[in-house]
Order: sequence, then C-alpha cells, then structure tokens
Amino acid sequence: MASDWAQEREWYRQMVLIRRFEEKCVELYSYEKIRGFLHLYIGQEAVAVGVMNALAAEDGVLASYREHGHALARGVSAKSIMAEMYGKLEGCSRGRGGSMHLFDASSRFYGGSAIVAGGLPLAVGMALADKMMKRNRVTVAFFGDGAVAEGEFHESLNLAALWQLPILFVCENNLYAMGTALRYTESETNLASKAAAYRLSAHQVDGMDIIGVAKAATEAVAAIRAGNGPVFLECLTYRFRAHSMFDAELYREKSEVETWKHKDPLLVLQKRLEESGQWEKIGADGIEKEVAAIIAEAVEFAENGTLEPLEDLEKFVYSPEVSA
Amino acid sequence: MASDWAQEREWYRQMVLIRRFEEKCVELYSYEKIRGFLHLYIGQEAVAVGVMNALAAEDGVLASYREHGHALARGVSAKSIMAEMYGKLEGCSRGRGGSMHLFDASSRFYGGSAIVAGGLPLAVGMALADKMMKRNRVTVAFFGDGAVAEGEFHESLNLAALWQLPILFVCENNLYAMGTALRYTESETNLASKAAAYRLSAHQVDGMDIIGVAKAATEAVAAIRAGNGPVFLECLTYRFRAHSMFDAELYREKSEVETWKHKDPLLVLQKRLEESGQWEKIGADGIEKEVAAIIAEAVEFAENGTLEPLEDLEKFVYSPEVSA
Amino acid sequence: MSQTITYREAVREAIRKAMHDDERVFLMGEDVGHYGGCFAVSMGLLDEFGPERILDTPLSESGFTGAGIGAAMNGMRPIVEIMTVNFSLLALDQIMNNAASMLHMSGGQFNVPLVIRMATGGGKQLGAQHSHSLEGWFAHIPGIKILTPATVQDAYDMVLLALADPDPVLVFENPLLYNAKGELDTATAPLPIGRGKTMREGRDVTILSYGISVFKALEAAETLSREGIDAEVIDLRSLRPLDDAAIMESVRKTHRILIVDEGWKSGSISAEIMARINEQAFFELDAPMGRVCSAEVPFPYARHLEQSAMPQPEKIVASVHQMMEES
Amino acid sequence: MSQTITYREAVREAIRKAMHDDERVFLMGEDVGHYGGCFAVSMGLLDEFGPERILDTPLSESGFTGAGIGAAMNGMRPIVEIMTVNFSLLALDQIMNNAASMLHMSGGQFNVPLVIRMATGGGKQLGAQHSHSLEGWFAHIPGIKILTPATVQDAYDMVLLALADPDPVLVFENPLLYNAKGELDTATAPLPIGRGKTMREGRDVTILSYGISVFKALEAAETLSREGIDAEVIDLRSLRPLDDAAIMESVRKTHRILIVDEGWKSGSISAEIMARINEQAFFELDAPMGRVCSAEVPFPYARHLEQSAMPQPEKIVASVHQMMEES
Ligand SMILES: Cc1ncc(C[n+]2csc(CCOP(=O)(O)OP(=O)(O)O)c2C)c(N)n1
Ligand SMILES: Cc1ncc(C[n+]2csc(CCOP(=O)(O)OP(=O)(O)O)c2C)c(N)n1
Ligand SMILES: [Mg+2]
Ligand SMILES: [Mg+2]
Repeated sequence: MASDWAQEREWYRQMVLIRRFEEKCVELYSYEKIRGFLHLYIGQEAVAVGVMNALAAEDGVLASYREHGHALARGVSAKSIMAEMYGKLEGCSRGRGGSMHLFDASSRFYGGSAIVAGGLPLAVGMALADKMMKRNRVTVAFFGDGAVAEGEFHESLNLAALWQLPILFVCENNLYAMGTALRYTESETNLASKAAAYRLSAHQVDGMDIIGVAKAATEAVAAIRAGNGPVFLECLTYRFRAHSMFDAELYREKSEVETWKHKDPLLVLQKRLEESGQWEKIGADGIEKEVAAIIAEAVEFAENGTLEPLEDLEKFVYSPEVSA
Repeated sequence: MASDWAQEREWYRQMVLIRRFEEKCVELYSYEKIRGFLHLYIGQEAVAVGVMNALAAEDGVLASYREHGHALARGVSAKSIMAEMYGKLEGCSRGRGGSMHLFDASSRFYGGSAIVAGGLPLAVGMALADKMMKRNRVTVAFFGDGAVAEGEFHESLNLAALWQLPILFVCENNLYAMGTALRYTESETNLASKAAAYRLSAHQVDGMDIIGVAKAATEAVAAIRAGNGPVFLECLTYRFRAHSMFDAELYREKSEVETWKHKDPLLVLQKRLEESGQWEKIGADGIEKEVAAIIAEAVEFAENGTLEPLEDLEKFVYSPEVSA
Repeated sequence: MSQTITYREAVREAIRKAMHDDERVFLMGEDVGHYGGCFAVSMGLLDEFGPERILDTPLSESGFTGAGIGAAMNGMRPIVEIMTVNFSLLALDQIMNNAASMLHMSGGQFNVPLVIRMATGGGKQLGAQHSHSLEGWFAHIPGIKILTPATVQDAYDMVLLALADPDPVLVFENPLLYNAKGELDTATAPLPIGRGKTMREGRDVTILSYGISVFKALEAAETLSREGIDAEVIDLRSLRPLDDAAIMESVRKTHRILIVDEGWKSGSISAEIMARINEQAFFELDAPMGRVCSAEVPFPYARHLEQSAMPQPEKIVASVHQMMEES
Repeated sequence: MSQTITYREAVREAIRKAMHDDERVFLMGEDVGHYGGCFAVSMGLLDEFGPERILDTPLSESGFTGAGIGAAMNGMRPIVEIMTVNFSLLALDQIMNNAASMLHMSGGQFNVPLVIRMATGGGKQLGAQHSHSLEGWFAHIPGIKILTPATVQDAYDMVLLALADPDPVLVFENPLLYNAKGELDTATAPLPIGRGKTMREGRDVTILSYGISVFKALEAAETLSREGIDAEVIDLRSLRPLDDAAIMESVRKTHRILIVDEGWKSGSISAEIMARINEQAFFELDAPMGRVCSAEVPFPYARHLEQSAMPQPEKIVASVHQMMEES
C-alpha cells in the first residue's frame, strides 16, 4: 500500500473536498442560501471515500440523507450538488431534492433517501436485477447504525443473503441515531455480529482510517464480484457535527466529541503518510487550493443557476409521453 | 415428571380435544357451516398445550390465524369457539372474527391475528405495560416460521431484548409458510440461533414431544418471571394437514408428511406413557368420550346460536358512549 | 383471436405472454411458485419459467416490494404480487416514499417501471384483516396509477398495459372474479389506461363503478329497466387517472349520478368523483349525486354482517329510486 | 387560568399534565428523550419523568406503534410520537389492521386507548419524503379518530381529549405552528372531539379548513372583506368524525363553499366534505363548491416550487372570486 502515494493523495484530496464543501454549506446555510435539513458528514469522510475507491463505474450506489460525501466521492460534481442545495434547475435533481435527495444517473448514484433504511430494499432489487441479467456489477448501500433497528433492514439483509446477491452493505456506525445512542436502540450493539446472523460475511473496520476502509471494501467487492454473495461492512466512525442544523447536542458530552476528533480521518491519514515519509509528497497546501477552487466554482455555478419554471412543477410526476 | 400422570392425562386430553375439535371443523366446513379461511393445527398440538401449561391465569396470550389449539389450550370454551366459526353472536368474538380472530378477555386471550407477525409488536406492548406497572406477568406470543422474515418480527425482538421485557416468543417452526419451505425464506434456517443474535435467551425444542415443550416452557416462564428478560423458544413441529382449506399441497412430498406422522404428538405421548407404564391409567377411551361430548355440545351450542342483528353492524367501531 | 377463458387464466396468460416476449419481466411474491399462487393465478409458471423468474419470496412485503422498485430502476420489468391488499400496508413506505416519488424527486432521472398486483375486496368471510378494498384510497397518491380489471378482457389487457407503462402501476384483482368466464380477444389493441368503458347505455341515470361492483351495477340496471328506468353503467377501469371526460359526458346525458364502490364511504373514490362532477359539471345535475359504498366497519366474518356491509344490487336500486324522487 | 404560550409549550404542558394526573400515561417515540424531541416538544420531560415514562425508541415505527397498541390494551395510556407523517406509512399495518380494527373484530372486548401524535405538512423545504399531509387520507379509516389542532388552545386540549378517549386517536401537529403564540385557557371545558369551530362569521361564502390552513383562510377572508366579500371561516378541528352539523349549517347560511386542505387534491378530505354537502345540502348550493388543495406532486425542495404546490391565501381568494362569478 505505502508505495502508492498517488492513490493516497487522491483519497486525501477527496476527503478534504468533502470537508471543505460541507464547511461551506454551513456558511451558506447561515446565509439561507441552503434550506431544509442539512446533515453533515464531517468526521465520516474516510468511509465514503474508502468504499467508493473499490467500485467500478458500472456499480450502483445508494445512500441516506447524509450523503454529500458519498455523492462527491462517487464523482457527482460539486457544482451540481451545490446547485441542488440552492434549489436550482442545474442541480443534480433539478433542485427538487435538496441536500437529502441527491441523484445522478451518469455516476449511477441512486440517492439520497430520507426514510431511514428505506433505500435498502431498493439496493436489494438493484442487485437482484444485476444477478438476473448476469451483469458483473455490485450495488453498495450506505446507511447508519440507526437503520439497523428498522424492519426494512431485516427484510433486506435476509433477501440479500438468501438470494446471494451482489451487494455491499456499508453500515456507518457513528454511535448515534439523531440523539439516541446505540445502546438505547440495539440489544446487540455489535452490528457486524448482528448482521452475521443472516449468514453473510460481516466485518467491522475502523471507519476513521481510510486505508483500512479501502482495504476492507476492496476485499469485499472482490468477494462479491466473485459471486460469493453479499458482504456487510460496519465502519466505526463518528460525526463531529450536530445531527442536522437543529440539534442542541444534549445527548453527548463535548469531551466525547473531542476524543473522537483525535481520530479525525484527515489526521489519521496524515499521520500514516508522515510515518511512511510520504506526507510531503502529497502537497496538502496544493490540495487545499485545488479544493477551494472547486468549491468556489460550485458556489458560483449555484448562484448563477436558474429556477425551474413553476409550470414544470408537475413534470415527472409521471414519465413524459413517449410517442409509440 | 413420570410420576405425575394426572398432569399427563390432562395434556393428552387437551391434545385430543384440539385434534377432534378440528376434525369436526373440517366436516363442518364441508357442510358450509364454517366458512372463510380455516387453518388447522393438527400435528402441532403439543406446542400450544405444552406452553399454556406453564402459564398463570393473569398471563396474556397472543396467537396467529392458526389458533384454535391455542384458544382451547388456554381455556377458551369449545362452545364459544365453535359458535364463533358459525358466525354466531354467542361466539367468542360475536361471530365477527371467525376462525382467524378468536378473542377472549376472560382468559386473557388476545387473538387471533391474521397479519403474519402483526401480533408481535402488540405482545411487546403488553409486556411493556406489565413491566411498567410492575405486575409479575408474562406475555406469550405464538407465531410461525414464516413470521421470522417480517420486519415486525425484527423490530419486536429487538424491543423486547433491549427493554428486557417479560415475554415468551414461541416460534412454531413447521417448515413451511403456506407453500414456501423455510429454506426458501430464511438465509439462516436455525431460527433459534437467528433469535439469539438479539441477545436473548433462545432455545430449540422438539415440538412433537409435549413433555419436552412443557419443560422448556416452564423453565422459560420461570426465567422471565424472575426478571431475566425475554425468551425465544423454537418448537420444531409439522402440520399434518394442508395450509388451509385451499391448498393442493404441491410443495411437499406425501412421504415427508408420512414420516412426520410417526412423530404425532399424541403417539409420542402415548409411547412415553407406555414406557413408564402409565398409559393404561390415562384412560384414552374415556378421554375420547369426554371430548366427543364437549364437541357435540359445542356444535349444538353453535347451531342454536343467534345471529348478531344487522343493526349492530357498526357497534364497536368505536367504544360505546360512556356517560361521564 | 378470441377465446372463452376465466379471469384467472386471463391474468396468467398475460403474465406468460409478457415473460415470453420480454426477458426483463419476472414475477415475485409470496407463494407464487411452489405453492402455485395463493389464488392459483401463477399455477404452472414455476415449471414453465423456472425459479429465476418466478421468485417465491419470504414474508417481507416491504422488502420485496422495495426490491421490485430497485429492480425496475435497474432495467427489469418486475411484477410484484402482494397477496391481499391489507398486507400492502406493510409496503406502503416503499410504494409512496419510493415508487411514487422517485421520478419526480430525482428530477426525471429514474423512472420505476414496476407492476404491483394484489387481491382486493370482501365477500369471502375473511374478516377484518383480509377483506378491505383500498384501491380507491391508493388512488390518492400521485406518481402511481391504479387499475381495477372487472372483465376477463381487462384482466388480460391490464397486466400488459401496466407492464408497458414506464411508471409504477398497481393492479387490483378481485378474487371473487377469478372463476368468472368471459371472452378474450388478443388481436385488438386494448383500451388505454385512464379510459372508462360504457358497459350499458342508458338515459335516466348513470351508475359509475369499477371492479366487481360493475356487475352489481349491471344487475341493478336490469332491475331498474324492468321498472322503466334506463340506467347507464360505466366501468371506470382506472382509478388514477380517472376518465373525467367519460364521466362528464355521461353526466351531461343523464344528469343523475350514482357511484358504487366497495371501499369505506368516507374518503372513498366515490367522494372524489362527486367532487370532480361538482367542479366540472355542477349545473348539469338534476339531483344530488349518490354513492353506495361499504359500511365504515372493519369487515366482519359472519356472512350476513359482511354482506350487509357491502354494496349490493338492492342498495343500488334503492339509491336510484331515492335519486329519482329527489329530482 | 389563561396564559400566553406557544403551540409547542401547549402540547408539552398537556403531556405534562396528563403524566402528572395519570400514572398510566407515558410518551414513547424516536428521540423524545435524550435528544429533547425532534421539534423540541418533549424537551425537559425526560428529566422530569425519567426514562421509564419517556421512552426513546429505536427506529422501528411499526414495532413501537404496535407496542403502543399492546400497552393500551393492557391498561396503559400511551402517547406514541411518530416524527413525521411520511414515516407513519411504516406503521400503517399496525394502525389499520390492529389499532383501528381491534375493538370491532374482538366483538367489543378490547378497546385501544392509544394516542398517536405526529408532525404533518409541507413548507419547510424537506422534500418528497418529509413534507406530505396525510391526515385527510388517514380519515378514511374507521375505528380511529383524527384531530388537527390549529390553535394553541387546541394543541393543549386535543392531547387531553385524545387521552380521555377510549379509542385510538391520531393527532396531527404542524411543525410550522410550534412557535406560534396564543392564549391558553385551562379552566374551561374543551370543545369535544368532532366539533368544528367558527373562527370568523360571514355571510357570503364559507371557507372550511383545518390545521395551518385555517390561518391562510383567515388571511384570505381579510383580503376578501376589503373587497366587500364576507367570508365565514370554520376550523374543522376533527377530520374523523367530521362535524357535519356545523358544515351544513354554514352551507345553509352562505350557500357557497370552499374547502382548503394541504393534502393532495384527488381523494382529499375536501372531496369527502364536498360529497357530504352534495348528499346533505345539495339544493342549498348556489355555485359549485371549490377546493384549494396541494398540487398532486411529491413535494419538491426548491422553495418556489414547494410554495406553489401548497394552498396559499392568494389561491383561496382567487377561488372565491371564481365561485362568486359562477353563481
Ligand atoms: C423511517 C424514519 N424514521 C425516522 C426518521 C428521522 N430521522 C432522520 S435521521 C434519524 C437518525 C438516523 O440515524 P442513523 O441511521 O444512525 O444515521 P446517522 O444520522 O447517524 O447518519 C432519524 C431518526 C427518518 N428519516 N426515517
Ligand atoms: C403480512 C402477511 N402476509 C401474507 C399473509 C398470507 N399468509 C397467511 S399464512 C402465511 C404463511 C405463514 O407461515 P408461518 O408463519 O410459518 O405459519 P404457519 O401457517 O405455518 O402456521 C401467509 C403467507 C398474511 N396473512 N400476512
Ligand atoms: Mg448514526
Ligand atoms: Mg410455518
């Protein structure tokens, strides 16, 4: 691994992009440029970036409402995401989805789902379609620890394991579902072992360490592509920010947050690279500049975007008429 | 155990009652006295009788649509059950429920639920109420192997284990959900080990052997009453008859049914009693006569029952007005 | 090509045809395979198409309905069978929050060419958890379409119409019709989604209905005709979209409207139709519109109670009488 | 005793009062405890009553709603909070097949004294999975009652009315109202379930509404009054049962009816109200009834689109204008 610093530079760059992009979002939210719910991924970047790294272009990705990071890591452009959050027609969902509903057909990014666990059955169906059509594709579904309690989680894991579908379940265990700690929601707090009860391959990995995440994801995707059925990957992570913009964070100690900040995925990767003497090669300053430019461009793009005409409100409730 | 033949006589009597009662139902169904769906319990009698044996009067019981056996074993009168299936006002649910919806407040029999797994959250709530009110009661929920795939199963087991509720889950694994074999519905076909993943005490028991079922249930209920949280009991059993009256039984071999018939719970208990030299004391002939009389009385009661007046159709959509 | 077959066979033949014609079509649901289908609709299909395309699912309505949505988004043309409409409540999150919303919410990127078939309706003494008629209620949801085949022809056509549609279509079959026989013509192009059909021409009053109630309406119309009242009977066929044009045309012709539907009365599709007539043809009405719906009760098991809870030809006749008096 | 407090505080105070008065009352739902309540309604209650009576639940809407039903059947008086109405779809099996059916299906043996509170409505730019208004749709279901508090007084009263009711009651709160301030009088007996309230007397037209739309209707009435049109505004308060008497009385007074509701138009509660007026007071109408509902779309995020999808005072005024022309 250590020899390939270009790879690690790219990871670092993507994580910085997500971090700075979201920091910008907070600012824009305070200016009321962005509205609705805004769930930040800050702290969890290593998961999305590490997992996406393992995927091919034809694979499919589904995520939750906390999905800016996933969309960016999957290659959805910062411009179209920012325009989306501005509610502009140029947004990746025409401004109809906002922060919680990013969609992008070209990168096979299937959302952006705001019903907790509601995307999991869809992922099962996508994988089922691939298996039926004998396409060698993988579907990845990202979700939180909170999703594990939902019936839809259970039904999806059973179906995936029963039918041996090519699907990677990525559970981002950040210890809280909104303000409810995992110990108040699960009788078994080791989610990987819970998943293993469905007879699928299940692993736990340090979600703050991108190298570990990338390795686990690569192995998982290889196993899935080889036809060995679904894999469940629990990534132990933490969100540094509040659940959304409306959260007094009464449910956790500041000190807990601080402790986790020592495991900041940017820091962890930096340390790893320093240890192997590659940190300098990465050119962190250059990355920051590069990223700042992307974000500035995204904001400008969003600012200059247009609003969907009101007449189009009912467009796409149903598919446009196709002339037979 | 072997010394207490009065106990075993009673078990035998209850199982015979269920068996003959249902055989009568089949006859009555062919005469169109009984209509709707009719799910027979024949073959599974040891489970209901063995488990009910462990309960106290103040405990609560919930079952599925295959619940004649549970109702009888719980002490709901054969008369009121038969009248129910006749659709008569004297039925345990006023003739409104039929075979699938037997209810009886006096024996704390809470149905009779025809949504697979739909009764499980109710059972959780009943147990929660008992725990909150510090009543030393147990709630028992009966359900089939098919229910295990439902999201409501998952949510219920997690809640029960998380909150350490006084509840006994009795899974009657008869290998089929309608015509779908367990291997087509569960990635993990050992349901007890699946349940154990919720961190509750889970056991498998031979559901054709009432002595084993009764022992396991008694231990489970004792543990629950002692405050040790929920228990999951998987009873390995088999239904000898079709799923309902509309079932060509295309999905299983006749030979499989025949093999299981060697494990008929009536035979198993008989053999056990023969081995310990108590079979003669039981007086099987007397039991058959006793049971025949009960059933004849039930049929007569049902035949003579009245129909609920049409004007009362809307009664109990809401509770009757109570004068304040 | 015309033949006399049952409604059950018509549904099955349509599925067979679709599966032969299009490898993307598959059937998925509880007991569709080894059991032979809950109401024997899919009997024989497992042998013909194999377990890869006739998928017996575990009991997990939300899971497999959602899987149908995902498969549809990923290039397939799934037919999801939900045994009975009461069980579809378990899948409502998937139906409303995903299937119905996906195309709009994604800005037009992901359509969901999914067909969901389910059994609906009372009259089989199955009690409060198996007998309701929720198709009119589902028709509230934008983004899906609701079809209600009454005839053998529609039982066949609607499966194929639904599969040809790029969006999610729910087809509600009444199991009491499965044994009904009728003519099937596979040569003529089917009447499109959203078009009602006049089953009987009449001048004095219009009875609007769908599904099994159409036959009750026709029976009532016969009785009425013996009394000299000439009733027009329209099979709505599709509850979303509704055929407003056909409805208003008939209002302008008979000026009296009775709607018959097996759903609970309050918030029924009958109410919606009344609302539209009020909005679009108010001054054409000679009398208050009437509706014959189900009693607002969880359906009881006892036959006499259940039957009295449901629309019946006698009630339709009585309602028409009342309407004639009022105008 | 009268005080000025917010709608949020009114709900909270009612819960507090109930919990103090009756040990069987408890609150259960996602984030009601440690988080302080999704919309801060239950803030402070965990400290006051402890985790035994303020239960944070896992994300499992079906499970904990069903648990509420079971607890109610076993002697408790649970208040189940479902964060947002779109999530309630996950609990619909429990609500319809169990809560609403239990008493009837058991022949009168088991009533379900359960209260389910949830947030409803759009306008917060939360998109297609958080913004719908399904209370009118829920009103289709026999066996449950549907309350929609608009005022601070009702926010308080309705929690207590619901708890005092022996049957399942669903209370729909609009989060946009939580910060609204108003008078709370805790001394006077509340207006019972099923009774509407005239918010403004008028002679020319009646605007029927509920929840947040009442305020839009009142705003429209002000505009209209400046033009010399005297609109009566009625807050329906309860969608099941509906206050037919109050509705018909107003029809007989103004002869023109506009209904405003935030649900999707087809199959809306507005349609049901139109149906009832058609049935009960048809000849009193001077013009077709009108309705202002939400556009039939999954709600979009972009503010301009979302606002245009919802009822607005201007649309209400325009609809009244149109109605005055038609009559
Ligand atoms: C079905 C459903 N119930 C409740 C909510 C409200 N809600 C949004 S996020 C959330 C917590 C989810 O926690 P988790 O799955 O751990 O994801 P995280 O937010 O930590 O990324 C809740 C309760 C929802 N969106 N969907
Ligand atoms: C939610 C739901 N889905 C489907 C059905 C139809 N159905 C009734 S019984 C049954 C099989 C249940 O099998 P199992 O739980 O093993 O119980 P058994 O019949 O073997 O006693 C099915 C699919 C139902 N009643 N409820
Ligand atoms: Mg989390
Ligand atoms: Mg079974």
